[in-house]
Formats: sequence, structure tokens, C-alpha cells
Amino acid sequence: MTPTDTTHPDTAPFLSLEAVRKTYPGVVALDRFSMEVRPGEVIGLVGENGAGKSTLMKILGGVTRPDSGTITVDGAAHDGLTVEQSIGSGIAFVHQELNLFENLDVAANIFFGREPLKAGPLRLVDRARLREMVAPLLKRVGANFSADAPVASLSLAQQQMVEIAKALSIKARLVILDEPTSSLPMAETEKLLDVIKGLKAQGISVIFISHRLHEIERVADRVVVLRDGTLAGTLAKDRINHDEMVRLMIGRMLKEREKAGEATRAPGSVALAAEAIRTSTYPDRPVSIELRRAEILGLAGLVGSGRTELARVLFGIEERLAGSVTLNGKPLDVGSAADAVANGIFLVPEDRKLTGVLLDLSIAQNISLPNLPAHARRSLVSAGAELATAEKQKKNLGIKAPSVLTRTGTLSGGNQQKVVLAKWLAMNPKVMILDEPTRGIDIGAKAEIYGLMRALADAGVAVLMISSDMEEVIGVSDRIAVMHEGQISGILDKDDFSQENVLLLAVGKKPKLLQAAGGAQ
Amino acid sequence: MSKKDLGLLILILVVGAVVTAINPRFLSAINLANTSNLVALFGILSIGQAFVIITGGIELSVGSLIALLGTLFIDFIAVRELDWPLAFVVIIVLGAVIGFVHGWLITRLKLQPFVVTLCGLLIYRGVARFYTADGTAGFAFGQNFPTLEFLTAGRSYGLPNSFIALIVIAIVMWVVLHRSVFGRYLYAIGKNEEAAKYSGIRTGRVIIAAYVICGVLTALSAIYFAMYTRSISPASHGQFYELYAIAAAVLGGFSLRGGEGSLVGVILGTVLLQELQNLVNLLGIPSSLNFAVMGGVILIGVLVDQQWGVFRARRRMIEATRQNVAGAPAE
Amino acid sequence: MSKKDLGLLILILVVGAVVTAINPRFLSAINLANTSNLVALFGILSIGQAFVIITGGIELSVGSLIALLGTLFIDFIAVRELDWPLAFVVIIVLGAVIGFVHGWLITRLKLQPFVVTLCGLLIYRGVARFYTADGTAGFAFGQNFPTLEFLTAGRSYGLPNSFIALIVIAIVMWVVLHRSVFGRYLYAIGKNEEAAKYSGIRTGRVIIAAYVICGVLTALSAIYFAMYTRSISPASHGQFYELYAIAAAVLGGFSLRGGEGSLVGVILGTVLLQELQNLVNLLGIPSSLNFAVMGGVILIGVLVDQQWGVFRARRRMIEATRQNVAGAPAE
Amino acid sequence: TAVTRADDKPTLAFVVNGASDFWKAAEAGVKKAQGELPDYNLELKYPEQSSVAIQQRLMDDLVTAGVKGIMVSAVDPKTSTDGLNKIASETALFTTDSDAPQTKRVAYIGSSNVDAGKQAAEIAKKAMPNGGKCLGFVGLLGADNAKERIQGMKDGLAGSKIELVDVRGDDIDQARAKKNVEDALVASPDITCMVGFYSYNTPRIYEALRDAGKLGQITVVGFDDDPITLGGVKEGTVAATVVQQPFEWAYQGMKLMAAYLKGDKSGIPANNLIIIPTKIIGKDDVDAYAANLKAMQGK
Ligand SMILES: Nc1ncnc2c1ncn2[C@@H]1O[C@H](COP(=O)(O)OP(=O)(O)OP(=O)(O)O)[C@@H](O)[C@H]1O
Ligand SMILES: Nc1ncnc2c1ncn2[C@@H]1O[C@H](COP(=O)(O)OP(=O)(O)OP(=O)(O)O)[C@@H](O)[C@H]1O
Ligand SMILES: [Mg+2]
Ligand SMILES: [Mg+2]
Repeated sequence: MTPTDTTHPDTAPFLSLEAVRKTYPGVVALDRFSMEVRPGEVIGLVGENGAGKSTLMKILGGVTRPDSGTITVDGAAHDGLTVEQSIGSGIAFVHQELNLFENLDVAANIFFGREPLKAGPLRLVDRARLREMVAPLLKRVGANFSADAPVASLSLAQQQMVEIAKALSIKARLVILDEPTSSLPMAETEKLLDVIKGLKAQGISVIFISHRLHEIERVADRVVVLRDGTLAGTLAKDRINHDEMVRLMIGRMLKEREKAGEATRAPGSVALAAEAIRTSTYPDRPVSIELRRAEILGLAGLVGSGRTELARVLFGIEERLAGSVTLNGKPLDVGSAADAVANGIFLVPEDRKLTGVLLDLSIAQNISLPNLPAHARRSLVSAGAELATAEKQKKNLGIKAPSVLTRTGTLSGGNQQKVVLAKWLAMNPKVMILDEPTRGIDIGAKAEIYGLMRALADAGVAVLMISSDMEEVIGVSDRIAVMHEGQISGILDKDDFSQENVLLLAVGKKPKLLQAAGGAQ
Repeated sequence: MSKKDLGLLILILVVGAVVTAINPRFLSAINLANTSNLVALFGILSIGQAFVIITGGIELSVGSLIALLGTLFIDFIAVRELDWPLAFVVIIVLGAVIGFVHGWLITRLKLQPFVVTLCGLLIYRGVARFYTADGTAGFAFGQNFPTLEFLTAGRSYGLPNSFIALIVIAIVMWVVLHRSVFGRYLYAIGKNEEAAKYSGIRTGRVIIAAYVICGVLTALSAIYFAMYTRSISPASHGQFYELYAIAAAVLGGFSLRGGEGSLVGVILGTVLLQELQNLVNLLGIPSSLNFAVMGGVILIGVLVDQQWGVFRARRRMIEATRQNVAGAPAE
Repeated sequence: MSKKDLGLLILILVVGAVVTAINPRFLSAINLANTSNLVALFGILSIGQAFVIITGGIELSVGSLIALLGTLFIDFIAVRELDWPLAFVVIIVLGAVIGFVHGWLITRLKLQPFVVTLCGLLIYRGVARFYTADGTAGFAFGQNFPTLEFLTAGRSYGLPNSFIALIVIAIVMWVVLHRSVFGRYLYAIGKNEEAAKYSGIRTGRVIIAAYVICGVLTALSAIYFAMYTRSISPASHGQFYELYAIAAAVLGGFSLRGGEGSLVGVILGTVLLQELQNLVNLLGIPSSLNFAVMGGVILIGVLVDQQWGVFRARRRMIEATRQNVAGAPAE
Repeated sequence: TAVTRADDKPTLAFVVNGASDFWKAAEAGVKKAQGELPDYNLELKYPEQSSVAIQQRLMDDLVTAGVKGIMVSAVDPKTSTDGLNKIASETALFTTDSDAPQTKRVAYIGSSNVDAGKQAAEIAKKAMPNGGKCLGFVGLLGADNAKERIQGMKDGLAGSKIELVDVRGDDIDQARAKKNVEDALVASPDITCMVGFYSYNTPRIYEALRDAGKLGQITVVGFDDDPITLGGVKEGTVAATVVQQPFEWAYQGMKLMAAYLKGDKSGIPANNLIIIPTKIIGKDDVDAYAANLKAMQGK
């Protein structure tokens, strides 16, 4: 395949990569990769999970060194960059995994490493100026929190915004955004896309990585597609479209678009019901929700609307302050995640690195962990049983890894997510709660996960899917519940699904319903 | 046996060979028996510590506990004239209860292990000293407990019975740590407690169990130590033993961050430490250098292990690269 | 001053009031001067420890370092008859070098702080004991160093000069920790070293600097302690002082996980610990209970702090609920 | 211990150098003196650790608390001159156990460690007329009392065919104390005599020898009066032991101090030294000594 590159033939690239190669033990993450960045262009970078996108960006950010190849910045060739060189060359980097200091406030985080100083040898921080400098940045990303807020008190999405503000604060020539929207809901995503356009207008280049191809379609001037660590092709502005990107990414057309398929059976009886429960974030807002068997209930809402909190309470990780929960009509006391698991209520958490998987354990050990007694005889773990289960799940879910004994930490994000799913699928779910299940997951895997969710529902499992991706919520759910400031503001039936309705409910307004009798109140 | 453990074993053998060359009595049956007795006493202690360290915790109070429980044990049987099996059970139960309280404070009240057990270190010794009014707990002359003494300080077939006890305990604990569901939970919690919780493990209970195991083994070794010295000044008995136990675990490849280490390792670590102490006496090195020798060897051991790891990782990477290059044309 | 520090201050004042009620001599000028002198000595030590703890590290060797550096200092000026300012500088530089080596081993060779400094604990005391052949380092009868003695053990306006030194050091270190870029990096590294690295901070250098600061302050307090006792048996001098320093930091709100704590906190922690020691002696509590009292108070302090946090969070929640119920009809 | 109040009867304190059973007899002496001195509060104080700084701190606090007289067994008397002088300037300071002659202390009451060492040499010479090789065991090699006892013994042995080859330290860790004896039996099989310089060393020697089946084959010279030591003496497996008389130090010392504070200085000799000699306890005296000890301790 010959890469075609027709953008901006007139402006000279200020940054270029030549034949870059990077290997990890047993994996070639990047090979024979070349690419150029010109001033003021927005490059969309796409590829399946594990294609090497983050690796590439880490090389540009100076976090990892390539094994071979050259990086040329302003005519100077390097074997690899250091973080300082990278920052010095005007490269700002928002990492895929968040890198904030919870014990510092927002302002300190944004200008971390570049604090304005008072005069004098002591290198004291000029706190007044710092605050002045932060205010416009927060406004630009549309933050709803103050510069003095400790980062520990922010939600994941809000932290994502801090990261973006941080990247904007650098007088950058190139801003790298590694999946910045993966945990951003609709409104904030819009703002981010505007920010990208603004950067472009100022002549700043952007490399934008996302698995949400429609976002790429909207802002990219050029799309670079990675497959298995090599350049699969480049698409000029006029050739950027969904199907073409998918074809280059996975080497064939995807039959199904990212949908879960229609329900094949009618929703069953209520499986899990929560009645007037209160969470610690919104102790004043009782929430009630019913999950039916054989149904995918989508849960939408704005940042910090309390969806994750609800999921955590249902899973028993967080304390329930009030209210009751019933499973199949019987009262249920979930005091801990162990109780939930024992009752077949499983959670795929939002933050897989910290809570989803144990990065240091092998795939097999991760999969067997919640159900270890079943893989043991007389309390002694049977390695054979463990491997058998893992192999089966690896095959079922198509987990890409050298073997089930591979350390989970070396897998790409998408494959890690599949490991999380695998451990629950290996058991017998009654209720499956998925918090942003496709966060950071490539399009092929997404389709697979949607398929899995549908298969679960078809098998009679009650599925609750929390998602900030509008297309996903509408495309996958059988019903959609929307949360607004800690409460369910309405439930939409399939006929009433529309972006507008979900957004209206998310900001606490009434939706436009086909039948006046349905859903929300 | 892992490569790490093998390295440690080789170190132990090399040191042993050098000492034997200088003073062949090192290998005499009596010296081996003496040393293996102390290996047993410290080994039991260190296995307990290892169970806590693997969860990412630490138990600093074991030295003080050895003083307190030893004092109580001797007081029970020598002064209060309890039957020794009863006293034995009471002490073990006390160890378990103290371990439970530590675990409970750490998991339920979310205090840091270092803080809880540091307070334990201060409190238990104080209580022991108060209990004897800063005196000594010991047996009267001629006071004898033949069965107890045989079990703790006696020998069978030339082997100290304490060492036989260590072997039994080590085998049981090896199975628990490396083969059982509980052991797997310990490792998982040590690696990432939060994620273990999200996998439905009752992490609190598992951690408490680890502290209880540590408490029980510490109590057991407290009894052994008491029967070895037969006299206890609570102000100094067992001082710094937590450091011995931690050092043995660290030498044996445990990471204080949790989630790493093997049972064989901690035993080998104990053996090396006792070998060093033995060596200082046998070679007539000034006693003042005892600790310095210990510190130096631990540092060198850890350094070599670390540098060896770096070297191996680098070599593996180079090999992987080579393989890939070789495999490339075939694609 | 944070709420945590305020709580500690109140505790100190309450304890002080109770002690005064029982024995009014607690507030006598001489007692306050004696106690503030020890607060100064331990305070300087604890500030150093705090800088290391904030990075998520720990420095266990300070007790042994105090023995080693104190021994050398007295030996230099009393036996080798170096000029004391020269000896002073040499000791401070030695402290810095040792701190540097610790930091270097931890950051460059990636050893765990606990392990490195545990080895330090063992080695430095051994070296000190070897240096004096297990003897005592002390001044000959009538040997006097008026200026040095005035600076270290003298008083100005009734205040011990050591305490004045502590105040100066505390102010400087407060600015460094809470207002400077370096201080901010320390907090950041303590919380998330990886992220700090990604932000282009040379985390290695910052951490090494923290250990150097700790080494320098430890060396300084070693000199103060030497001039306070004027005699050092390296086998016991400074034993357990690392625990005092760590305890002061923990009482002062530091987390051993790093990234938390304030300079005011560690000073207040030191004051409370010294107040407790003073109280035990003044109220005629058996000294055997000294450590137990210390341990008990630390445990209670940490527990109250922890439970108070939980309680406040819950109260806030209940209030929020109530507000909402009240506000509901208005919606 | 009673709470010391500012307005109470004057308090006299006996400050020891560390926690040890050795001082139990002194406690008994203080108790007996208390019975005869109703106008005073007598206290015996243990510092929580055997260290100069902590003992100094304890004495500073006692002075603050209004103590009128202190009798101290200083941790490090030779070099603590200034600290002790500071105390002496505010209260009547007496030293015991080991003297600090360069300080302004009123008097020293105790025994001579050098003499005690010489007595140990006497025991050895009597038990081994044909000479032999001795190995010593002690807690803190650097401590003054250890150094003086060792020196005294060496002086006493000078000219005889007995030699003190080495002294091993154990940092007051009893497990190490016992292991040191075990290791010594392995490392130097030609040893014919062992000396326990600290009170707990002799019992550890006794037990290690018993475990090794060598009781009676090796001459044991003891110090102090641990029950096991006395038992060994009685049994004949410990040649003899050199005992100090802390009971007398405390009893006589406290009475002397009380008299001194009342202005009666007649009890203080010109050289300010009140030596209560150490005694050798052999097989013949051991029963009487043990009975007396028991009576003193009120057991
Ligand atoms: N530290 C590491 N050690 C070993 N292998 C690694 C490491 N980091 C990445 N890899 C491997 O390198 C390959 C590329 O990973 P990379 O993170 O660049 O993928 P990605 O395209 O960003 O995927 P995603 O969309 O899931 O984020 C993967 O196979 C991954 O398993
Ligand atoms: N660790 C935390 N400490 C304090 N407040 C938090 C924390 N995590 C989240 N919050 C707050 O709790 C509220 C609800 O957050 P939650 O994560 O449940 O929302 P969500 O609807 O899942 O949104 P998101 O899209 O961010 O996941 C938000 O206001 C957020 O600021
Ligand atoms: Mg990635
Ligand atoms: Mg969420």
C-alpha cells in the first residue's frame, strides 16, 4: 500500500519521523513508521487497540525511546527525545492515562513544571499570577470547577479537562491528544472539538487520537492509520470517511456498524431494582432504577451526574446511605463487592488500570480471580482449570496476546478491557453493569463488545450500560435512562430515542415524546 | 525454586565454603545444630512477617511482642504455675488476637500498617516492662518442664526440634502461600488492593487473616525464644527482631510494596543472616561489627539482585529484537 | 494553619493544662527551657525526616547517623583537636554526602528506601562502634568550647539557642516546602512520581535533594545531641530516634504513602511527643510506661483524626439531605 | 510510685542506669530506708533506655519536679561531667555503682568494679591452679563497668597461668548472649573457663554448657546474683560469683542523703568515697546469701 499524502504541499513539515521502530519483549509495537507534521494541521490518528498509537505518541513526548529511526525537529535529527527536549520543541501531550497530582489543586496541576516564579533565588511560586493565568484556560475548556479545587475532588471527566487545559497552557506548536474524549460526554466533547479548531486557526498542529471515528471525520485535515505497528495508509481531507478508515484499520470492511443488533426477545421481569437509594455524592437525591432481564438499559448523563456513583453503590463497593435493593423480587443486602459477585451482579468499572484488572497478574490469573474457588480443589488452585477457562475466554473474546500467561499490563487498553469482560463472562452473570465499557476501545472490538452485550441480554441477563458516547447509547440500548444531578430525570423508550431527547433530559428539561403518556415525568 | 532463590542459595553456600576454609569447625555437627536452632526461631518469625509484607503491609511490633508474650509465658508457667500446654494455647491465642486487632485497625479503621504496628512496638514493650516492674522473668533454678524443653530446645537425630518445627511450618505455609486460593488473594491484594476488591475478594478479611497468621507465628517464636534464653528482661528482649524479620524477607526477594516474594526466599534470607552472625563469632570479628556486616551483606545482596534483573531485562530485549529481525522477512 | 494542625495544637494545650493542674512546675521557666531544648533537637531531626516522607520515602538510619556523626564530631574536636567550625562543616558535609548516597541508591539503582536506609541503620552504628572500639567518645575533664557551647547549649533571653535555631530552620523550611517550586515538586512526586516524570521534572534530582536535606538536618541535630549529652556510647546513642522522627511526622499529619503533610504539623508532632515524655517524668509515671504512653497517644491521635474525618463527611452528608428535604417544596 | 507534688514532703530519687533485675535489690534497700525516713518520699527511677540523653532528661525533669536529692548510677559517668554538675548545682547529687569523681557530687557510695574484677581473678586462680584459657561474655563492651571489671580481672590474672583471651559482646540481647557461648564452644574448643561479666551472662553460660553437656568441664566464673548463677554455685558447676551489694548502696545511700540534707555531714568521709566491698560467694556461703537476698526482697 502506498501512503498518499497530498495535504499542504506548500508548507514545510517542522517535525518528521523516519523509519521509527519500537519493540517490547515479544511485541513489535511500531515498525518502519514514517510521518510528517506541518504547522496548523490536524492529524487524526486511528488504529485498532494495540496498533501502536500511544507508543508513537510516547516517542514524540519523550517518554519512551525508539529502538531505531530518526525524529527530526526543525531540521535537527535525533535518535530519540527526552521529555525536556519534547517540551522544549513545543510539543504538548495529553496522555491516554491521566497524569494528575490529586494532592495539588487545579492551578498547580496545569502549570506543573512551568510555574511562574517570584524574583529571587529561592524559586518561589508566584501564586497570584498563576491564578490569573489559569482562569482563561479553564474557561476555554468549559470547566465547571474552580482553579483552587483539589484534583482529588474532581470526576474523571473533569480531570480530563484539566489535562486538556494543561496542554493548552503550553505555548505549543503541536498538541498531542491521546484519546482525550474517551471519558468526555457529549457537551464537553463538542467543546473539545471547538478547542481543536481554535488551535488550528492559530497555526498550531494537533495530533488527535480517537476511537470515535465521527469525531475524527469532523476535525481532521488528514488521517494517519496504523495497523499492527505499521503505517496502513494516509487519507487526505477529501477521502476521510468512516468506512475508508475502518477498511485501512482492520484490512476489510466491517459488516456490522457499531451496533449491538436488535433484541431478539421481549424484556423479561425485573431483575435488579433499587428503591430510593442515596449515594454519598448526592445524599439528597434518592435514585430508583429497575433493570429488566434480557434488556440493555443505557444510562446517559452529563459529567458528574452520578452514574458511576450509582453503579458503584449497586455493586456494593460504595456504601448505600439509604434505600433498598431487590434481586428478582427478594431483598438483597450488598455490603461489599463480594456480596454482589456472590449474587451474580458484576461491574466492569470505568477505570480499568486501577480497578478493572491487576496489571501485574497474567491474563489467566485475572480471569480466574473472582471465581477462584471454582478453579480449586480443596482450596488449592488448579493451574489446569485456570488455564482452560482463560484459553476459552481468550478465544471467545479474541484477546490479542502471545499467551494467557502474558502479563496483563503489557496489553493494549482494548485488550485489557476484554480481560475485564472475560473474567465476568466466565462466571454466571445475572446483572451486568458496564461503566463506559468501550472507553478507549477500537471499532472492531467495540462491535464485538456490543455483540457480547446483546448476547448476554439474549441469554436473560439484565445489562446496565453507562456510556457518554451518544451514538453508542442510542445504537445499543433497548431503553435509555438519563441522569441529571444525581437523579434519574427520565427514561426513554426505543421510539423516543434521539440525541435531542437525551440531551434535554441530561440538562434536566422535558423531552419531546411521541406518546405523551410514556417515560419521563 | 526461582532464579532469585537460587542466587541466594549460592551466596549462602559460597559464604559457607569461605568460612569453612578459614575455620573448618563451621561444618561441625554441633555448630550446624546450634545455628539451625536459631534459623528456626528467626525463620518462624520471618515467615509471619512475610505474610504481612506480601499484602503490602509491615509488622513492626514483633520484637516487642516477643518480649511481651515471652514474659507472659514464663510468668504463667514459672510463677503462676499454669500447665504449660494451657499457657502455650493462651499465648498463641493472644498472638492471634493481637494480630486480629492490628488487621482490624488497618482494614476497618483504615490506619496505615506502619503506624499501627509502630504504636504496637511502643505499647507492648511498655506493657511487658510494667508487668514485671522492669524486672526479669525467668525460671527458678532447677525448675524443669521436660516435655516442653524437649519440644522447644531438644534434639531428635541430631536435629534441633525447633528446626523440625520450622520445616513443618515452612511446608504448610509454602502450600498456603503458593498453592492455595488464600495465597493467590494475598498476592493479588499486594499488587492492587482496589482491583482485588472490584473482583469480589473480601480484601479486609484476607488482610486480617495475614496479620493473624503473623501474630500466631510470632507468638510461637516468642515461646521458642523464651525457652531458649529461659530468662527475659522485657526492656531489651527481642529488640530489633522486627528488623531481622524484615531483612530476611527483603533478602529473600520480598518487595515492601507488596505482591512479591516466595517462602523459600524468606527461609534462605534467614539462613544467610544467621550464617553471618555465626561467622562473626567463628572468625573472631569484633562483635561491634556484627550489625555492620549484616547491613553490608543485605545491601550488596539487594544491589546485585537489582542489577542482575536490569541486566537480564536488557538481554531479553536484545534477544527479542534479534528474533523479530530474523522473523521479519517471513511475514 | 490547617484544621489538622489546629486539632494537634489544641491537644497539646489540653495535655499541658492537665499536667499543669497536677504539677504547676510544668510551666516553670526551667522546665519550659529544658523541654524546648529537646523539642529543638528532635524537631530539626523530624523536619529532615518529613522531607523524605513527603516523597513517599523513609529514612530509618537517622538514629545510627546521629551516633556516627556525633561520635566523629566529638572525636574531631576533643581528641584530634580540629577547630570546631571546621569539624562542624565536615560533619554537615558528611551528612549531605550520606544523604546523597541514599538518594542515589534509591533513584538511580532503584532500591527501596526502606531497604537502603535499613542497611544504613545497621552499618553506621557498626562503623561508629568500630571507630571507638565500642568505647565512649567524650570530652576530657575541663575541655571547653565556649562559643560552640553557647551556640548549642546556651540560652539567650531565657530561650535555648537550639530552640531559636529550630525556629529559623522551621521558617526557612516552611517557605521551601510550601511556597517554592521545589516544595511543590516534592508533593507531586510523593503522590505520583511517574506523572511528575512525564511533566519533565527530573524526579531523581528532587528526591536526592530531599535525602540530602534530611542528611544535613540530621547531621546538624547530631551535633546538637552530641553537645547536649557531651558523651556518646555509639552502641546506644540515638537508638530509636528514627522512630521518634517518624512518629512526629505521622502525628503531624504526614502519610507514609507520600504527598501529604505540613511543616507546622511535624513541629507540633515533635512538641507533643516531648510533652508526653516530660509528663511521664513530672507526674511520676513509671518510666517503663514511657513508650507505652507515647504509643498510646500516637494511636489515639491518628484514630481520632481518622474518625473525625469520617464523622465530618457523614455530618456533611446528613446536612445536605436535610437541606434538600427542607428545600423540596420550593422546587 | 507516688505522684510528686510541689507541696509534698521532700523527695529523694535513686536513678538507675537501665532496667535490670540487678536493681531489684536496690529497690528493696530504698523501701527499707523509706520505712526509717517517714519525712521523705523515696523513689527509684528507671530510665526507659540505657542512654545518656534519656537519663539526663529524666534527671532534669526530676529536678523540675522538685526532687531534693538524687543518687544516680550514671550511664556514662566519665564524660557526663557537665550534665551531672548541672544536676549537682540544683540538688544534692550522690553517685553510686560507678563514680564520677570530677563532678561536684557530694559522695560516691558503691563498690569498685576493678576490685570486683580482681576478685573474679581470685576465683579463677583458685579453681584452676594449673592455669587455663578464659573467654568472657558481656552485654556492652564499651560500658565503663564492663571495662573496669575486665581490666580488674586482667590485672588480677597477671602473672598467673590463666589468660583472658577475648570478651564477646551481645548488646544485651539474651538470645545472642547464649548463641555467643554456643559459638565459642565451637570456635575455641581449648577454652577451659568462661566468665559472665553481666548478671545475665552467667546464667546464659550455664544453660549453654548444660545444653552442650559440658557443665562441670568448664570453669564458670560469675558476677552478680541471678538465681541461676546462685543455683550453679550451689550445684558446684559455677565456681563462684562476685556479688555487689546494691541493697546496701540504696539503703545506706538514701539514709546518708537524708542526713546530709538535714545538715548532718558526719557520714561523708574526707575522700567522699564510701566503698561497700564486693563479696565472693562460693559453695559454702551461697545458702546464707540466697536466704538473706530473699528476705531483703521481701519474697
Ligand atoms: N510497556 C510495555 N511493555 C510491553 N508491551 C507494551 C508496553 N506498552 C505497549 N506495549 C505493546 O505495544 C503495542 C502497542 O501498544 P499501544 O499502547 O501503542 O497501542 P494503542 O494503539 O495506543 O492502543 P489503544 O487504542 O488500546 O490505546 C501493544 O501490543 C502493547 O501490548
Ligand atoms: N473521588 C471523588 N471525590 C469527590 N467527589 C467525586 C469523586 N469522584 C467523583 N466525584 C464527584 O461525584 C459526582 C458524580 O460523579 P460520577 O463519577 O458518579 O459521575 P458520572 O455521571 O459517572 O460522571 P462521569 O462521566 O464523570 O463518570 C461528580 O460531581 C464528581 O465531581
Ligand atoms: Mg493507546
Ligand atoms: Mg462515570
